[in-house]
Amino acid sequence: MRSYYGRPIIKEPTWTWEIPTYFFTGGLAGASSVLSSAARVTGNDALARRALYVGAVADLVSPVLLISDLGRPERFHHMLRVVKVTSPMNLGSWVLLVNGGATTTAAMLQLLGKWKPLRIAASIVAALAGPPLATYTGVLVADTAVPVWHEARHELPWIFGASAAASAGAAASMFVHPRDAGPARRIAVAGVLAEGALMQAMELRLGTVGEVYHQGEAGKLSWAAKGLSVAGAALLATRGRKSRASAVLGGALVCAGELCLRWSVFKAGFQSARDPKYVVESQRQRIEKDGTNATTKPGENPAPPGRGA
Amino acid sequence: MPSLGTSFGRGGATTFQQDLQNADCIVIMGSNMAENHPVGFQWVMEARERGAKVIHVDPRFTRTSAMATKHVGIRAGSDIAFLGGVANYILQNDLYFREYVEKYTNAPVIIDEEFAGPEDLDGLFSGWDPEEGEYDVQSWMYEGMELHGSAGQREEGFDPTKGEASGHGGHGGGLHHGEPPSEDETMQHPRCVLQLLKKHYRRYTPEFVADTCGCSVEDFLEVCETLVANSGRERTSAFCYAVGWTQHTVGVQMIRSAAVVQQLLGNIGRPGGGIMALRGHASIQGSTDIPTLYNILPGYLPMPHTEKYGDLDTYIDANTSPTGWWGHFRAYFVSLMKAYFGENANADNDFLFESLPRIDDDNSAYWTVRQMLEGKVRGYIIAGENPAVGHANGKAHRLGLANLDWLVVRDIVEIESASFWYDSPEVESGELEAEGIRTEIFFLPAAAHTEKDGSFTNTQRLLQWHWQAVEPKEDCRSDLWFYFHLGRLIKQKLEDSDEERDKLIKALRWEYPTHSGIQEPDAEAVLQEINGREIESGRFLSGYPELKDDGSTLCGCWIYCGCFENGINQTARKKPHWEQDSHVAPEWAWAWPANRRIIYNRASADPDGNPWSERKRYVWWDGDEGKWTGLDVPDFEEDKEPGYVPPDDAQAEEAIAGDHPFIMQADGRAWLYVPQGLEDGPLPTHYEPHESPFDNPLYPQRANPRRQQNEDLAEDPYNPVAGEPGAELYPYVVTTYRLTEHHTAGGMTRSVPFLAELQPAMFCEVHPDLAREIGLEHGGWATIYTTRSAIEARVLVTDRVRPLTMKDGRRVHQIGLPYHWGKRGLITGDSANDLAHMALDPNVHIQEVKAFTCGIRPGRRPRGPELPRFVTELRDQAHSRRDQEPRVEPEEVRDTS
Amino acid sequence: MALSKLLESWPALRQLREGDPRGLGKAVQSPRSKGLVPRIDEAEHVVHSICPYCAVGCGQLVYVKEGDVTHIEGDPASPISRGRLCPKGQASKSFVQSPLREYKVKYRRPYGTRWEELSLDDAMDMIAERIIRTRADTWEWETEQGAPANRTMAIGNLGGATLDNEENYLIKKLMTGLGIVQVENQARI
Amino acid sequence: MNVLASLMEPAGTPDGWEAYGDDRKERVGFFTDTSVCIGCKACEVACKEWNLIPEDGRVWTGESYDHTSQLDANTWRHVAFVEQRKPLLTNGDGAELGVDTVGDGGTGLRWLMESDVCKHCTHAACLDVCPTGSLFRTEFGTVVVQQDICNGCGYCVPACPFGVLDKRHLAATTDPPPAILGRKEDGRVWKCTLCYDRLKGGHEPACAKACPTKSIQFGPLEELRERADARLAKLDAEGWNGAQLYGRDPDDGVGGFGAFFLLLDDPEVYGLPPDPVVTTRDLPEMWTNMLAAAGALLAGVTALTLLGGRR
Repeated sequence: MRSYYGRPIIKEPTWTWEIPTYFFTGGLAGASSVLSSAARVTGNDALARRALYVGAVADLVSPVLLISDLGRPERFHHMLRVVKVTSPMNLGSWVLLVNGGATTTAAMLQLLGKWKPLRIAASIVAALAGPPLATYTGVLVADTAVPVWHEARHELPWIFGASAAASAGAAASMFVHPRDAGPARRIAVAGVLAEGALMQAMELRLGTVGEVYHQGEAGKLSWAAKGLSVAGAALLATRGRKSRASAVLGGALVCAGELCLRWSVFKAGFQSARDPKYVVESQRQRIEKDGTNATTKPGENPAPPGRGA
Repeated sequence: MPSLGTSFGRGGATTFQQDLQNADCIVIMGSNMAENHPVGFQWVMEARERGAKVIHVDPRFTRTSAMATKHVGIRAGSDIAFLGGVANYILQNDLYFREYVEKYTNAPVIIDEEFAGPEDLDGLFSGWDPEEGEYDVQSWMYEGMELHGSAGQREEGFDPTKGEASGHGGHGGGLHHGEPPSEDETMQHPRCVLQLLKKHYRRYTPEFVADTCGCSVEDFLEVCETLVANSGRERTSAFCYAVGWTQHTVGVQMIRSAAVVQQLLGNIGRPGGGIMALRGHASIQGSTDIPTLYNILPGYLPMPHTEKYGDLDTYIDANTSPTGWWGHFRAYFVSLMKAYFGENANADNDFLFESLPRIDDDNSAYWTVRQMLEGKVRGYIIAGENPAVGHANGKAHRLGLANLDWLVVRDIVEIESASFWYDSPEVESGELEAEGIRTEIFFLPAAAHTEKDGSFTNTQRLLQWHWQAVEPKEDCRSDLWFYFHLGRLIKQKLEDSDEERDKLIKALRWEYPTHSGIQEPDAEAVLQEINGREIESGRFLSGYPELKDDGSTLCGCWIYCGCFENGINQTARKKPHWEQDSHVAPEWAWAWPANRRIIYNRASADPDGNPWSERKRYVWWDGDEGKWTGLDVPDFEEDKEPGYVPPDDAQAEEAIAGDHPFIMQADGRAWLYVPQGLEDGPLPTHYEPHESPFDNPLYPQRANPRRQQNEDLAEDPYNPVAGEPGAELYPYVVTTYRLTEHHTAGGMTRSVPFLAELQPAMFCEVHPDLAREIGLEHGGWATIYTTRSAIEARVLVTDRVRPLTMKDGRRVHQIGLPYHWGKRGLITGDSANDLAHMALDPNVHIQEVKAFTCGIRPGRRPRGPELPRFVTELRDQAHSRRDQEPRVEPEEVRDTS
Repeated sequence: MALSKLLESWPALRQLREGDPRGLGKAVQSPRSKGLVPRIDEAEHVVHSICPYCAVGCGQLVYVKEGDVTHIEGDPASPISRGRLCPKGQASKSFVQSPLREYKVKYRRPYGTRWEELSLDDAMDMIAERIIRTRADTWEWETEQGAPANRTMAIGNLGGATLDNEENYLIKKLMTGLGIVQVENQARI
Repeated sequence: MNVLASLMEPAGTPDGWEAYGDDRKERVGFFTDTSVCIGCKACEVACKEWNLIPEDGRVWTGESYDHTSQLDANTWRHVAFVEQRKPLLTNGDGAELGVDTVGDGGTGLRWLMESDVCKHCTHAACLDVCPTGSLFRTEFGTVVVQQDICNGCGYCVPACPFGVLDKRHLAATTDPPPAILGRKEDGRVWKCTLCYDRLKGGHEPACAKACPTKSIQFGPLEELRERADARLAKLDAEGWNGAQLYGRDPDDGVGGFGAFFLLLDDPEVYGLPPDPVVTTRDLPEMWTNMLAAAGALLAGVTALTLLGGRR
């Protein structure tokens, strides 16, 4: 494969540890607010309350992480300068604002035990803003030139959604007594299974581009992700109902697994950007396939100059 | 340059950069124009876009080669063989521009029967004096031509002008008053120049060229055919060269070779033709015109010599050519003395001629270094130059500086020549230590070009004024300020001295108006003095024809006379090119002489004065108006008819016929053959570089017999050469050069962040085969060594420096070394010049850094005391091997005089 | 009132009001970007100069503000360079404002181990004294062979190719007047 | 998401440019013709001098004469150097004429030089994804980072298919961050502005003005495209080896470059992507997909909570 002294063609992201961590907390927050409201409907107040608190905490941590990753933190509010449908990060900020605002309000009122109607309203808003919050980060990374991310645009939101559900369920089953935590455990297990399947589907589609998931840090992390989440899910499924300790341990394992998953996706992007081969090969394949490219050879007639100037 | 001076009459580029766009073929040789003159190179690209052939003949494949339509790689230092081959191709196939050659060159002139060339004398010209190691040029003369001054005077030591003095024509290269040289218009006479050339170059066959230069016969022939196909009435070809030719022990003769080829092809004085000398410094042409050189005074007037020109009249007579513009030598000299000494110089005291200091044969920079090493020099002033890095054999220079009583260094940053006492390779190796160095050093910060008014003379003889933009800060001062106030102080201190030796300095006219808080002298006032005035009226002179020899005019540099015509600073003219009619743009700044942009441009018309062709119209005779006219200022008396035939008693320019365009020459013609003015022969002939792995394929005489060497100087040892045992220790050819991103010794670029980052480290360029042979690793380090020193450099393995295959399939590797680095600056590195020797060209005393030999091995160089030990051990080994069976240099034994 | 101003300036609203719904252009342009003025248009004066590096002789325009060079670029009027410059010429401003540039006289006494400070006036006076003394001590009326010499061979001057013609003229004139013949420059090198 | 689709402008028209209405200026750009590039790097220096960009490290790479290596926050023009054992010219019937035939038989040798720069895409990913509106489309149709707005989120960095943008990790030269946060580095993203300030003053960009051989040509994009087509035809007729235009066609993945090139080999040889695509081209699809996933999450979690017991 030809390249310029093997130098990368695209830049690696400048994002640091806060971002993958936020992918986790954001997902946790989003899914938790759904879980909380759903539990409320079934009258499982213990689960609802704890899920609400988990979501609130995650919602409070998230912006802190995001802001500390900025090159110019004092300008975080510039995120709300505009509303850009073309910018997942911009819309994400708005969603985080809504969900975070709603969840924390609800949690506050829950603690104080005041203004029930308002609390309910807030919870509903949170429940509706939750799923987008949990899944938009998939679009955020897919909407880049990084081959392993962009080519996975179909699966990533689903994977992140499933992962979010799993982590929300797992977190809840850690803090809720097993007798009230049935839904949480089911969600955790289902989430882990779904995400496993989706990951396979993604790698299948990615082909060579996806090989970074088996190399370097991304490789290690994705193995850790699988190992931890499956082990945790298994533990929750088998002993989570009886033993509180197993529930806590299982939940912790799943959460750790989900965190690793976000990290492996994150790292995979860096490795994919670093090696020009992924950019060139994926594009050369596309050129083979649909004949489009950016060059005009002698004899070819490009569109007349009139256009686009 | 004497080469251009003796060939055509003036020591400057014959054309101007913008005119290159009109060339049909451009040969770039001894120059890496795209890298070292990128903005001038735009005109070569213009030509290429118009379909011109661009040929680059160079040892390396450079950014110039990358733009050329043809690159031919030759062995460094073999240029005369290549161009001799071209001349031979033209002559053998009768492809020269007959009409031009016959009328405008000295091809028909018959040469003294005493003359014999290298073909007859095993590589020497007639007149060789083995004791003196120089030539008696009598036998080189035109038949019937006599050197100026009587034989008697010659016994007193009179010699024809040489070196820089002839940089501006042969001066005394004169004829009997009015008498034409004996000629054979048919150019058949066996002793006429054309036939001598034929004979001289007979053996320079395509095969010889291929064997000697390492190129292929096909490539060589392609160059010949392209050149010939693009010369003649309808088409013209140009040559561009730079120090890739100058910096050899045969540098002047390399340039001469191009002069020969261009004359044969009829390309001088015509649009799209000429020889473009590409100078490397903002005012390097200016510093030769208004010299800071030991052997000439402004306008190429020779400095008085200890052994020659006893009194004023002898001096004037020796330098006055009865014919041509050198006929007015007295006027030029007297006007200079009036500019220097005002009323103190007058006819009664011979204009103080006898009080002027006098020079020896060689008082050049390298000679001075020897004097320093011998402790004969006490004080040295350096202004805007960095010998510790920029001169060949840097170590010798640094040791020399360390042996002075006092040293003044003026520069923008603290350069190596100021810091050598605590920060030099010798300090690192322990050969020098501050406590032991006597030299008292004054470092004076200089002002930059934006902080002073003044004029630069660029590579095309163009004087361009730059205005001051801001005041220099703190102690920064212009050199104008420094030398003016230094002179003022000294004169002040010597005011009351009645010492005989102080008479001249007291007589010096030294009043210039000053301005601003720092008392900056008015640069325009100095330029006015250079331009000259009529003393009586104070009127500014309009040109050198106005100069008088009776002391009634003053002029600081006769060739610059007219640059302040009508009291207007002509050099400061900035009329945009789009407001001017032609690419000549005569109203932008001012070119010497007389604002002519292509000189000898009378040659752009045929003998009858009509353009050679419509396509190559430039200057022509307008019969109705009765004057010369065209795009440029005619380089000819405006009203001298093409048919003008000088009367027998004609003097000076009057003696130049109407169809002889080279008005500075005694015979009005370009010199294919140079009867006088050069130290090492009337014709260029191939010699090997001072240090070369090869014998001379033509004759026993290996290298230039006249080259200057320092055999007796311990600080300047030489590598054994071809045929000598020990040569195998230094088997590679090395050539040094510049990169676009840096300037000369780096003093002006290593201190600039944006340039430092573009080429951040010293490196060497080697071919993959050489790297494989000796285990050099790309990106790793290499140590390059000679008998002088050893340096280290990063290794850049590249196809761009190819090994060449010579005679008998012998392969030679060449190594490329940029020479920008030193101990100071944002980026530092070893200096390539530390490897070079101080053997010089005899005409201009220029060092040979474009071709010498070296050894190379992987890894970094030894550190500390290990470094000199490493170098000496190898050297002693090499020299002891050599001394067992030393090579006998023929020039030492043969006597052909 | 101030609040409504703030709102009006809020790009999110401008997106709708200024027909830039996606907020890609006009709506998000900051006041600073809108009012941008090129540095060269703010210069107090522009000076015609010539590049100090090689001998091509490119024209330069030097832009000055508050006594400092704010920018240097090519002079389009020059028939030689047509406003173009190479990397060196283009870096001229960084050259005249180099971080390594020296602004003070430095003095190193014989056998000294460090630079010392010295006033420019003292330096000039000391140099003049050195020249006068050296000249007196080493003056040659004649060569050993008895030929006229009128000179000192103990002082040399190096440099000129990077200097102005006027400067070279004064150097040669002064040195000749002083009987100093070892005057050389880069033209040889 | 058809809302978004409907907002998409016709191919070839720069996103966000229409809004300027009458304030809109003729779209300008660069045509970089590598067939006349002498690799002098005047463009790199001119750019740094004008835009007051900090020095970018002094690393000797051994990669021919390129020690700048890439475009980044501190290098907005980068000259690539490629040494090839390949002739510069080929004649009609495909036979090769090496410009250089040095030494042994001599395979042709050529030295390609190319001055790279931000492409100022017609559909620019950096512009689309910027969450603050710091990146914006100017009245000249160019894409610029507004330094008073950028908060260094870094989203544009991986979004650019050419790897042009990068965060500056050196100390801030203009409006430095408040001391309280104790940050040393600039932290903002920088790239070529096509000399926005100079354009406003009616001056051509610094690099184009400096270029000794006019390898970098500045002008109205339409005109440049015509010039480029003619140039390509000429080089083809002269038998130049591998001559091709890159980014000239409005129908490519980014709707054509505002700064396009004439190359003498495939893009990847110069470190350029052969088929760059603006990532947001797939955004509508991605949004739809995400909403589906979000819905599934909502449904899934709710279902698993409602169905099945509390234990």
